[in-house]
Amino acid sequence: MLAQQLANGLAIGSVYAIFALGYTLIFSILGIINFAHGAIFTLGAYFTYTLMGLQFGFNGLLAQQKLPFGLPFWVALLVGAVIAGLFGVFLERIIFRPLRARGADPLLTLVASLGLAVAIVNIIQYLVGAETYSYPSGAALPGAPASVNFGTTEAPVIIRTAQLIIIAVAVLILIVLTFFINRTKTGRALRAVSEDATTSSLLGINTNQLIRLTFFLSGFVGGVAGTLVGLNVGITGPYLGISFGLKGLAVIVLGGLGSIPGAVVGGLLIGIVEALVPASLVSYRDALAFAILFIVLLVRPQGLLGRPLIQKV
Amino acid sequence: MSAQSVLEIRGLTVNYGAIQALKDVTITVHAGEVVTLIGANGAGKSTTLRAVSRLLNPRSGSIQYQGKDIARLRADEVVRAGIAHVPEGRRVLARLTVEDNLRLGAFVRTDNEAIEADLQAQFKRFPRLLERRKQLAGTLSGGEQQMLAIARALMSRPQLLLLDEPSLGLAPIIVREIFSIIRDLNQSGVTILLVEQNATLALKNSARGYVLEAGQITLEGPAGALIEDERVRRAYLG
Amino acid sequence: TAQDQAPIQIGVAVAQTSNVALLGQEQVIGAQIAEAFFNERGGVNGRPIQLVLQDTAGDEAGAINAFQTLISANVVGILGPTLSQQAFSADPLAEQAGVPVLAPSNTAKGIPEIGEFIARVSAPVAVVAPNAVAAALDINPDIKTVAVFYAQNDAFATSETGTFQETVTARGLTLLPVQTFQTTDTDFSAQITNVLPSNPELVIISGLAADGGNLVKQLRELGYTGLIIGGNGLNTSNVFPVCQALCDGIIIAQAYSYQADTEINRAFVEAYTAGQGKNPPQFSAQAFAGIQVFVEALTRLDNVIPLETLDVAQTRALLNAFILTGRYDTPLGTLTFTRDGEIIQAQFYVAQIDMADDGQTGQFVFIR
Amino acid sequence: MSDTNGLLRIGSLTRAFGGLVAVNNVSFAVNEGEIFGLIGPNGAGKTTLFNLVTGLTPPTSGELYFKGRNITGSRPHQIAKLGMGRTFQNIRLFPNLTALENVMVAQHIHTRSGVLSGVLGLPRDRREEREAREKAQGLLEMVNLADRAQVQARNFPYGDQRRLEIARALALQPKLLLLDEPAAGMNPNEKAGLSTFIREVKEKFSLTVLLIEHHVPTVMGLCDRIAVLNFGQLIALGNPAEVQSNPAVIEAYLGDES
Amino acid sequence: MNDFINTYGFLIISLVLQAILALSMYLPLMAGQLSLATPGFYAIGGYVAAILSVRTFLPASGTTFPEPLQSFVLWLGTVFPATPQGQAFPVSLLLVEMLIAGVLCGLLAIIVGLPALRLRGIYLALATIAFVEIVRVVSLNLPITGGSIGIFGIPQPYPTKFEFAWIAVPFLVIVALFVYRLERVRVGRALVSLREDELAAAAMGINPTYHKVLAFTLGAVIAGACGALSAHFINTWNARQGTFDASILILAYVIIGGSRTWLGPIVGAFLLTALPEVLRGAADVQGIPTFLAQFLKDGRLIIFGLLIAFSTLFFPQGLITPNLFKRRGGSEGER
Ligand SMILES: Nc1ncnc2c1ncn2[C@@H]1O[C@H](COP(=O)(O)OP(=O)(O)OP(=O)(O)O)[C@@H](O)[C@H]1O
Ligand SMILES: Nc1ncnc2c1ncn2[C@@H]1O[C@H](COP(=O)(O)OP(=O)(O)OP(=O)(O)O)[C@@H](O)[C@H]1O
Ligand SMILES: [Mg+2]
Ligand SMILES: [Mg+2]
Repeated sequence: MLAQQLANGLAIGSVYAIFALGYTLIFSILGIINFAHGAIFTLGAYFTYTLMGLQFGFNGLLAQQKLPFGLPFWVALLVGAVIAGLFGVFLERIIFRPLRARGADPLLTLVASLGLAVAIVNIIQYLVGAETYSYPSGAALPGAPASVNFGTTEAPVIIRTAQLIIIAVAVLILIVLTFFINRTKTGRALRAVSEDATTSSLLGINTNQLIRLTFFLSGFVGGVAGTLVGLNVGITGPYLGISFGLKGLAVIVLGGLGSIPGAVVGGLLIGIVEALVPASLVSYRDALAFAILFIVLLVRPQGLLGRPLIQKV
Repeated sequence: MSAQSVLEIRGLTVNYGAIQALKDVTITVHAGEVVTLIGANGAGKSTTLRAVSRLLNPRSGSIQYQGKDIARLRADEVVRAGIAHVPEGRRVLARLTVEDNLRLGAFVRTDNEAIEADLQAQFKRFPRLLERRKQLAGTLSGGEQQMLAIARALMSRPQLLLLDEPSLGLAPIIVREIFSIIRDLNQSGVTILLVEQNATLALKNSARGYVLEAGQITLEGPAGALIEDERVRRAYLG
Repeated sequence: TAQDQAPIQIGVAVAQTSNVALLGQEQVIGAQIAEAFFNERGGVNGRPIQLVLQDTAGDEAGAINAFQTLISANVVGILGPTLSQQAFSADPLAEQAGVPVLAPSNTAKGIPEIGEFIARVSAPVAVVAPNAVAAALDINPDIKTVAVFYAQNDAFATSETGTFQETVTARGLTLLPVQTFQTTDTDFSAQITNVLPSNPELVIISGLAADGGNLVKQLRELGYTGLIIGGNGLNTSNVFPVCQALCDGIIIAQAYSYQADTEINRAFVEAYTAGQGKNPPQFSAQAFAGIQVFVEALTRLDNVIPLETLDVAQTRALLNAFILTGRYDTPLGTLTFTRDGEIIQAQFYVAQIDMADDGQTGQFVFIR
Repeated sequence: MSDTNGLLRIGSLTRAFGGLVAVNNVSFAVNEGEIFGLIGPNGAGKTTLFNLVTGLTPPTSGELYFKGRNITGSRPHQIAKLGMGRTFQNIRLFPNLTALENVMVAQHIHTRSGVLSGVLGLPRDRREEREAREKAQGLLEMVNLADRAQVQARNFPYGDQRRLEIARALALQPKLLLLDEPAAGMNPNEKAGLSTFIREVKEKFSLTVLLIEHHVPTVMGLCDRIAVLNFGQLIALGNPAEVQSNPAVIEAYLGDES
Repeated sequence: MNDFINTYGFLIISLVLQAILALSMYLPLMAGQLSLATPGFYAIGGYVAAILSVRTFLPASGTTFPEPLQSFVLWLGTVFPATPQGQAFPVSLLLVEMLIAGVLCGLLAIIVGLPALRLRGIYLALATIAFVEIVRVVSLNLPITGGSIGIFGIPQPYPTKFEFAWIAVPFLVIVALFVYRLERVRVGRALVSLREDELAAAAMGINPTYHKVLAFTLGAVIAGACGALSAHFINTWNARQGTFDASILILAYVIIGGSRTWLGPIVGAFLLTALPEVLRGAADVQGIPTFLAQFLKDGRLIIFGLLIAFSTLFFPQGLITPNLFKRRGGSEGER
């Protein structure tokens, strides 16, 4: 039972983690909370759906429309994620860059991203309605069982296949991103930009280009995540990603702002805490998760893996 | 003196909102020279350097570097063209290590082996930085940060170095070290535009100098002559 | 003909945006089919009706704003809002202004009691839900233990689960510890693990389409094989894409059956299927029924006192009286109202979901 | 520690950052009315010592006495309230406030007006507000910034920001004024002016001054006594002449040619 | 005119109430504290009023509390008598509810604020959101708050919504005046100095903890009282009144309006609350092409979102900046 609950926690947490990865990327470079990330995440799921040549429902402008061709799931996922990444770049170009150029308060940027999120969600609804969609069952791994039992038949520890995929992809993204940011020259430049864009430009770093890259990566990761979560729980409507906004924020703050492993650790931890809430308290689950977050922050104000807030006077 | 000019600032005017910080400033720096810019607080020295490295947009005037107009380039393109700027207030990247800061100084270069060699050279120059190699730059003492800022600029192997008060906050021993570095660099062919409060020391180490007052150039000439100039003595040499 | 005169305006205030829009969109479709259908048949004694749509979004303020706008626009009555919680805040305004309101989907306790002008065409859960339990026991008389899940942050699911729990206890079945979730949740493995080891033979879910569908899917994937009853929130084809082939067999009590063999229902189903390519859901049927009640009550009123002779306030007041005293043959079956405005519906149904082999499309098969 | 009865007494103060001991077992006392210099190579621990004294950094071990009271572990605002004002090496003005507001903020502890009475603008509060404003204006005049009282602090050039910081510290009406490299960024002429200024305010407000400065002539000309730190340790303490001729100080700090 | 008030009366009072909430969030922000707790206190305030006026606290037939709680409950029942059918709820009692809600929220704010305000920036924001979430989940679970259905049938002090102006407008005026004055006096300056540089402020003798908790508490009192008023205003109260979404929306009021002066939050709240309704109204304007009218209706939140996003470009410091009032040096030359 405990093993199963831990496995559940891992499964829930991996969804939080994969959502948070792209979220935290932008925060760590630009110091802004990008609420539009949830919307891009949603878009990723819809892009993949569209690219697979599947048909839309009865509401919205695109009712009953579909592409004349259909890509296999994994190809559609990659192409969809690239489009999501480009969409991120587009948002950067029209909103975030001008805001940076005007020296806007980070909170204002946050609010702008909120506006974008509202607009995107409602554009999705305008185009394809609020209906639920899903990828054909078995799209990802044809023939694979719906779940895998890691325990015995008497003491089962079951994880659903869709969630195993999410865990695997989350870990893969984590490894690639960590390597990229910590070990490559571009990664070092990214960290420099996140510290101080003006000074970075004095070192010959084209800050705009790097920020564009960040938005692309974040959008790409978000698009992958959206599709995989869509695979797991269906595309439950235009609010698919937005509904992760609060948990996602909790995850990146708990893990430590700007820390990429922190997003994964934070996600898994919140997932496990939620899973371990005793049955009798299940109706207080969200409150407990946030209470724990509150307490962790009081003990470790910078989050679990966050760098301490140094202040040299 | 007939050497070709590396930097030609002509008629530079800069405004901060309603405040005019520079008015019609014209400065020439020839290849291989050290040129010093002196002036009181708020005279516009830092503003001049910031305009050259394109941290701000001048209202009017031209800035030519090696014969090419750089007034439309981005800041990072200016660095690629061979200009390094040690800004006022150090501006080290606080949450990166000392080593990362230095490596980023060489961001525009691709000759990896030479970069390693230069890194070692900086550590040799500033042993304190070697000791602090893995420390986050933001926790360095003020003077240590200043050393880092200078070393970082050198990592790009600039042809023109803009130094904004490099001796600020440094112990006397290190100040002397900095000026010996300036001489070394200059001998190895780097051109330097220097802003410095320690005017005597700066002028002693330069070929020529400019005096900036309230955003305008009021005096210019060979460094020796400026040191002797009564007005300069009274106003800036104390 | 119907087109010559100024149309009679009926307000429709449902959620066209926000995450309640999924339900609201179905209601709009139902109401619009009714508009076309009755105008085709001559409207109100020759005078056409016209729907005035106002979006309530998902919150109370949105519902109040929509209601205010409609009240000022001089509509004769309002169909709406989508959520019971919105009704509690917006309906009193209509009550005060003397505008008759028909609730198309407010099933919580206490809605008709808000006032004289408030009535509903949506049968309260207490009436509908027990039928599903009875149907499940018909299918499997050996059911002993029952697990109940409900969306705690949804007013509708909360009242529905109460009814389900009472029914289960009343029938002498063992109720496992009740599991709660939020409509925004997507992962239910923790709750499932809490009850699955006790081997329930029946699972009852009160939630909305997306969360409910996911709960069904995850129950099945984690190895549950018994019967599943879905509450009214799952009573929409929108659950099909969520649980796909695993939706198969979900038992859902219905206030409406598209198979009901009445003239009006056949006409409604035909119109709906022509436009939407699928069978109509309950939410659309209820919205249709709401408009139908307005139209027929107006017609009766017009027969007694010609509408041209009445001002808006009089029309509204009289319309309310006529609504409550009428008898309506709607797609939902025959409806009448109590003096409070509570619906008396003659017939209820139970359906089971039958998914096609591709796992993408499905239908509700009526078993009672 | 027992023999001196200084205004500020520092007893075996130590502060470590991880493995690095930035201030190592330092003890000395600053007497009332003196101008006390603190010098040493970059990274010797001078600023850290300031932060320890003003409560911004808690010590690893050791004790602090101010006006005879043990202030070890007191919070910065409590220490400020006891009469200690400071400036910062990396200027820390309130960048979006005007020069005048910057100075007025520092009068907080000398004014009374509470939330309600202040908001209501009772006569007493109005008077207090007016007096605070006048006093702030006076301080700005002293540092020659009165004409730019309404300019936001971030728009001042470096040197002026330093002067504004001093004015702000003076508004606390401190007994002890700590200045961290006040002359940095000034030309020799301005430095000389600053020395004069420090002496004047010291007399005028009967201050004790503790000062970090790298500009040797300024320090030597201004200070009554000087302590020298190197690698966190106190290596010399005495009057300027003594310190200047101390071989250890020459070796570590001054260099041979001075 | 009457028509206008009938249609927009509710909206106008909503603007006023939202502006009050915006100011409640602005207060801690003045001291540099990004607290999003306002909806939590707002929700609590609303429950206080709902519970007292609907008398949900009165034990349902038969249930008794142990003494002395029982006497207290009975006493409370006499203070808040049942409102007879068709009669208005006494305004004096409404004011008492607002007072109780304010005091209660203030006390709670001190308890929550003392530990939470040690956090900074986004970390504090999240801790306060945690508070909002906890309030939400707890109120979903308690019987006295009515679970997810909440409390409905809250008695009305006025026959029409617009008449709530008698309380809401003076309330806003008082709060606005308070904040306006606060910005100009000693305590307000201390708050602002904390926003500018907490360490430097502490070194100038300003007690950071005290002032942060003070600003947070003042905000909570205002939000609580506003909640009490709102509960009557919207007839019903439930757990969806105080949510993360509300936190973000109120933050948007403050930031879009301008977070450096008292007028900004008010203007922001007015604009953002009115905008969706204005768009709703625009769709009904005679003579605009039907496709546009249709889009204004269906796509009004698209327009709303885009307007929020793009307005930030034109007003990077918010709509209202202190510079609108006084002339200060700008920095246009900086890139
Ligand atoms: N960001 C800014 N906004 C407005 N005014 C500014 C800004 N930066 C500088 N100024 C003004 O421009 C003028 C020139 O400033 P600058 O920093 O170039 O002087 P400086 O000669 O470098 O002085 P210092 O020796 O103190 O560094 C000053 O009057 C200053 O007030
Ligand atoms: N927060 C910190 N974390 C780690 N090391 C620190 C921290 N603060 C200071 N140090 C280290 O402590 C030493 C002393 O620093 P401090 O700032 O006190 O030097 P200083 O004497 O003021 O030097 P300068 O004259 O250059 O300002 C330095 O080597 C610095 O790197
Ligand atoms: Mg300068
Ligand atoms: Mg120092």
